Amino acid sequence: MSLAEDTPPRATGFRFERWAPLILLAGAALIYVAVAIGTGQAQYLTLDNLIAILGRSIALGITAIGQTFVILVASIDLSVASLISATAVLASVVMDGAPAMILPAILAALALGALVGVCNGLMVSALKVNPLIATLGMSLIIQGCLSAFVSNFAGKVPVAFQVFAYGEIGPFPLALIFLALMAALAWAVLRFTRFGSDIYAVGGNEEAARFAGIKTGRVVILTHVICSVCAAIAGLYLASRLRSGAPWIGSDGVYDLESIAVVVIGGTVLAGGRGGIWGTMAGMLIFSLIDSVFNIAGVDSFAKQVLRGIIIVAAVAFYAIRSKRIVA
Amino acid sequence: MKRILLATGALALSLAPLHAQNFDDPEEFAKQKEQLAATPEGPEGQPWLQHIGGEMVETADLGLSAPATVCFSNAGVNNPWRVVGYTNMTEEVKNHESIGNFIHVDAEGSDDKQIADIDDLLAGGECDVMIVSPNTTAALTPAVERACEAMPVIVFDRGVNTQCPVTFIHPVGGYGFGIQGAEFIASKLEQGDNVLMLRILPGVDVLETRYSAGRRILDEAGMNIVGAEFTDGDNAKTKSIVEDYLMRGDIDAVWMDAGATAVAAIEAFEDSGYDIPVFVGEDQQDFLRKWQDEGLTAIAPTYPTYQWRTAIIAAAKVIEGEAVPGPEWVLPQPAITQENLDQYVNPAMPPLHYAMCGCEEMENYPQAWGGN
Amino acid sequence: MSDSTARPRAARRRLPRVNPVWLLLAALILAIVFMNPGFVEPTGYMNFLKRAAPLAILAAGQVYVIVSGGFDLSVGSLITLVVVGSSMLTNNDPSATVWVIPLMLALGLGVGAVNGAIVCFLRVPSLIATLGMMITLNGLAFLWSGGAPRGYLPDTFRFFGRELIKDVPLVRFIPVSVIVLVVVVGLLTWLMHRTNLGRQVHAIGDNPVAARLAGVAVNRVRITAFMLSGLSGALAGILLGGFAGVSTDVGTGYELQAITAAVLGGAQLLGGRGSVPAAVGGALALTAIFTLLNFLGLPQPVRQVVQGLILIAAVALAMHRREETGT
Amino acid sequence: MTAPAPGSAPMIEMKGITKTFPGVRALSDVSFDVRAGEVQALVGENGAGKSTLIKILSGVYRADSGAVLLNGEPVHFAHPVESLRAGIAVIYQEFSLLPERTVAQNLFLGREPRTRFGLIDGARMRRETREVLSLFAAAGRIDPDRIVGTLDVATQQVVEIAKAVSTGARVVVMDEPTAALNEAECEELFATVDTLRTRGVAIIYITHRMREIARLADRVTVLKDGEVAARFDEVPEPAEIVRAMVGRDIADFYAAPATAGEIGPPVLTVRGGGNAVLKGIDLEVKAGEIVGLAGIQGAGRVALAMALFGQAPFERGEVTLSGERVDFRSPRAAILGGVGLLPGDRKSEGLVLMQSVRDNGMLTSRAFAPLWASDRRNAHADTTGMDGLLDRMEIRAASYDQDIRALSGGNQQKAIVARWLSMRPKLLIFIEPTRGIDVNAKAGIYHLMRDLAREGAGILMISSDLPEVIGAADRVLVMQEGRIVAAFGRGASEQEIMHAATGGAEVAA
Repeated sequence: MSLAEDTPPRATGFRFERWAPLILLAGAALIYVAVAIGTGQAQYLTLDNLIAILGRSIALGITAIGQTFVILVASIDLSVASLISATAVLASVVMDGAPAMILPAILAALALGALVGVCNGLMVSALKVNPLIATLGMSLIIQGCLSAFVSNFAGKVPVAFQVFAYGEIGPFPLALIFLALMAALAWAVLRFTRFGSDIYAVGGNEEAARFAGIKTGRVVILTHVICSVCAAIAGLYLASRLRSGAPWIGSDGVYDLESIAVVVIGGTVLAGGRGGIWGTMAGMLIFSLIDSVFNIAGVDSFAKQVLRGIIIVAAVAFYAIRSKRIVA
Repeated sequence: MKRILLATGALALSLAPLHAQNFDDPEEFAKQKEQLAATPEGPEGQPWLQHIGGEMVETADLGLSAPATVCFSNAGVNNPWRVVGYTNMTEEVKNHESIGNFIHVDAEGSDDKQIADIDDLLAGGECDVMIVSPNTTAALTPAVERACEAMPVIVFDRGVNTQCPVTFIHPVGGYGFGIQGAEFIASKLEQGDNVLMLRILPGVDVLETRYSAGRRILDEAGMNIVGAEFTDGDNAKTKSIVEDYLMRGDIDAVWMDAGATAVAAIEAFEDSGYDIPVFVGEDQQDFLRKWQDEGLTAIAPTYPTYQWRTAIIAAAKVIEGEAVPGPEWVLPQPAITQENLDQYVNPAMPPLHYAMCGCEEMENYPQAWGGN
Repeated sequence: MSDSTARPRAARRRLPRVNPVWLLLAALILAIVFMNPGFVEPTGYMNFLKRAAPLAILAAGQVYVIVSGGFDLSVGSLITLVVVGSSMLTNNDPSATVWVIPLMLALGLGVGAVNGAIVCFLRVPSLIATLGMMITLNGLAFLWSGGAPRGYLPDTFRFFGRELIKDVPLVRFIPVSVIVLVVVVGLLTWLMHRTNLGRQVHAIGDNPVAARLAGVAVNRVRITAFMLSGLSGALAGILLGGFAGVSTDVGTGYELQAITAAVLGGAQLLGGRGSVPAAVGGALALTAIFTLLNFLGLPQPVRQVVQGLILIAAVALAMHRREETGT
Repeated sequence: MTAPAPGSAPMIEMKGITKTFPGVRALSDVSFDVRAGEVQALVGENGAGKSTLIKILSGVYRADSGAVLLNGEPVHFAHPVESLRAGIAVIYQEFSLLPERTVAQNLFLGREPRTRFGLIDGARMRRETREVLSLFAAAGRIDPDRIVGTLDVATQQVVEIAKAVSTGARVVVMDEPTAALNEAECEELFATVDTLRTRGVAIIYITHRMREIARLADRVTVLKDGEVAARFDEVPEPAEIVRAMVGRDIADFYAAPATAGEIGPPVLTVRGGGNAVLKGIDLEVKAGEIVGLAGIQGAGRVALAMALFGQAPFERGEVTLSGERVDFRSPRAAILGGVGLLPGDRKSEGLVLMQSVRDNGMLTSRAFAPLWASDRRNAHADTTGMDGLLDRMEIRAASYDQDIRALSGGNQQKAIVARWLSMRPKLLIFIEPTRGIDVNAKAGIYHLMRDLAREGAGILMISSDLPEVIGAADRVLVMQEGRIVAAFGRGASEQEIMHAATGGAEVAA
């Protein structure tokens, strides 16, 4: 009889965890509005500006969608930042200004992402290497290989491909719509497919999943492939946005740690099995809003960092403090 | 699998042109060598107002009226050079009544963020003039082009691949920096002497050109280059590298592409019990002071931080409708030598202060720069 | 399940199994000596030890947190803050060292205590808590100095990281930092492997619920582990600042190197198992790898790749051994 | 599904199974069979080879020699999934449910029905879940969309069984299914087993409890030391089974009760104790007596233990320990005050698995010594040190430096008892002290408890095993819905206690 067993079962009504990301998001939005009005800069409350805010973190959002998948199976991926740089460079080099090479470049970038994902997944599931170490090692390897070949902007993105980052449909940037579609797709996969159900099962209780006949190794590998492919897409987006690939864009954006922070702020637990895409999207919006608040309020960039660290911890504490579990 | 092979193939194929990336442009080398020797136009003793050659650009027709709002998209203030520069800038703003409001946005060293920052500034609709210090040249070009459509833009430090800004302010450049240091070494050493070249990191254009110019001159002078190492700008690493080299043999001179770790490199000689060889540093106070205290044979080429003042001055001129040098405003790039060393050493200033700031006469000097 | 009814008082000692990290270290050092015979001279190996000292101390502290089941990502920024803060506080005054160093050690303990408190009381996983701390401390270091530190570190401060004690028999000279290293590692080893604290750190990393129900002051032990890690960060900062002087990004990347070193030394992530001497061995091995690659003249990118491969291989090997022996 | 008559050909037959692990022969030449519609009980001490046999049946292990026949056809399972697909479902002691997912999602884990677009057919899943659950009286009311983690343990157990049934299993293996259940829930489970039996399912039922064998089994197979020690085609007297299991009679299974002279003044008194779970607790435990605490799951027995131990403190009322008012806000405070607690889940709450036997024993004494004190203190081999206590527990281990994970459950339990003895507690709380340990070790624990009581400790024992409560305790208290509702002296019957525990409702069966 464990400690938990003898206490009455939890109520089924209001599940705090489910709503927490929205509460946080509402809080962030409220602060944004308050700061904009408080500093007398109501022009920041227009639709245009809202879209600009949403557009700030598209690369982060795409990466975080992938990161959500691996964290749901209780893994983690620190190699996304290096991979973003690698795929951005690869795509831009393959295109090298030629519109005809756009498709091969996209395929090459996605293939590289898939390859890295398979390697990560195999290390985690077959070699049983702690995912933190496995993907950290992978990150070093990718970054090393990349900087052995490239040390500056390489290749050139043809104008036709810049549409990805700069195109607009009506008032909405194309990339923003793309992100929304990706999020919807990821949500549908998690919600309606057997694979999605397997992901929650593996993250929730790997043993049980295995005994239920789920090929847990394959699920882990596939989630890593998804994560890496998402990073590859983020790399493509950044190549399109910067018109060229540079070997430092991934690490400059700190996409590895920030994507993890976004996912966790969105209510997905590091231990796996609980959370989802909409939380991650809320987390991304919170990040963007905070960034904009800092810009509007004219917060000094060093103070910004201090606040950012505190906000990450506070947001996670907002969920975690209610749990009775001992964490480490 | 096939795709993966294709991709690797594509990557392998594409490597050849990458290596050919040209940071060793003889024409540009010659041009900068000439500019170093040229006599700049403009007021004597105020190099931030001077310019080398170039035409003037009329700005009266831009239709601005004072006071106007100047927005500044900054790549970052993530190293002491940029900190000193940014202080120059904020102090200079106080000298111009025509600048009513100065908005600063910091991209924290990220291209993506700087693009978003510029878009935000444009969407905010408050700016009349924009100053951009691009994080990288290629990535920021589209954003600057969009800004150009809305208002006059001034770019400094690193450039952009477009002619649309009113002017691009920069000192002579990387080749010039490399030339000054290497020529000094060549003049002090014999043929076949050992030179260690220390570099910060690969890939940054201004640093690559410094290295190529330095290497070209040292090679031509018949120096024996024992190694060219990247230090990541990390003092501890620099010291370790130099110690390792000292275990393998003597070093007669050290050439550096930036001076931030110069003192650490000097200490490696001291701590290992060697005499300090001929040194190329930069205009950071700690190096200058070491130089003066130890009586080194040294030179400090500079990449002057006074260009941050120039950017504000240019913005004020644009608002007031005065002509500015453009489309390129090439500033003089003096080196600190034994002759003028005393003039730049100032014990009141912090160790990481850049002496070539052109800020000594400004109102809040030295407190605003952290001096006392 | 043994049915031996013999009174099991006299412990049947298993043959001590050599931790692979020592073999790795020995192989690396042989390779270095082969590449550069000068390494067997005191200047060679003492310089090596001096260089490795900050990382070794950091790894020894990190092991406490890892064994307790967590991570400490904040030590790198803490190093930066210590170096920058010391230069701000001493403000070129040699006599200030007397109070600045204790203050910095207290700062390290304080940062560790806050990390621990966030994990224990706010129940934020340490990965996130110390990530937040890492960002915050980095910001604080910049905020404090305005981006560029305003003071030199006086020679009195730099004594610990830079000076040598000359005329020592046998080895000619000993860097002060090596003495600091030996003392600190000795203390941390004793604390981890010979005291109640060490056993309890292992226990809370292994099974925190059981530890709590057995009366272990889980929070106090966990916070102590984080404080020791913070203290080691401050010490590493003092040594690094002493070795190389002031700069604004001294600590960057040290947190991952410290974790790498601990893992190379066989520490088990998520807790319960780990050894201070082996982590120090891991730190020395890591430094030896860098030194070797330096001697080989390999470019930076290759070093990264090699580091990544060794890291993965070491953990994969450890997992393989663990599965084979079933422990 | 038509139920074949019992007594027909075996559905599962295991012939001459031999399995060797490095250094250990786990099974030698074991033969075993189950027919459709019968319950075959599989009993034996821990380490007798039951789990190994089941793991071979389900494809976790591979036998060195011997054959497994399903309906007379030889089969080879390389993975548990293959046996599952062949219709063999194993319900392990530790649930394999996902607490964050719904009942329906758990039931169809890994084999979700899909629409023609390949997406999960949620409606069908819910419908079929309802159908399967309706087979079980207790579970018919469970909402398929309920999150499993919000269900109580007994209901989770039913979901677990329903999951096995919903796979269409023809053979169901239950490994000590009642370990976590109380009396009333056991009855529900028995009813479920009966349902399965009438549907023609072959059931292998592993248990340590003789009463369940009498209630459920058609046949009994006893394993000892990896061999079949006895086979009964009719269920024999419990004593006969026990004799086959341990190879001899067990005299004095329970220790003698306390005599009047042994019982001293009250150690613990609670007046009006209450918190979120508990209401109006009045309780007294005297020195030298063992008080049993019975009740159904969720009655608040563990909550009471945790309140006394400071883990989930009382919010109302007063507690006195040896005459002093106390108010423990944490286990540490309670331990300092003289309370010890043997947790109910050894693995997750009791043991530090990566440490040695001695370290596990010393965990508590270390926790109250200065942090920097040497960890060797207390370890030496005199009778007051830890080694002396471990000796006294008669722990069977190659060495006290051995990792505790290698010990049997009973020996692990003794090491935890030793942990408390070093603190000389006034009140010791035992939660399910003999769960999952074999008959021999059980007797050892009962005697140990009695010895401790004789030395002057008050003992509160929480157990879901009614015969144990009746046999080992001097007094029995019964809890229901957070209150103590009845008290019995020695010699109370199971019926009386159940009656009180279920609020007067007549126990089914």
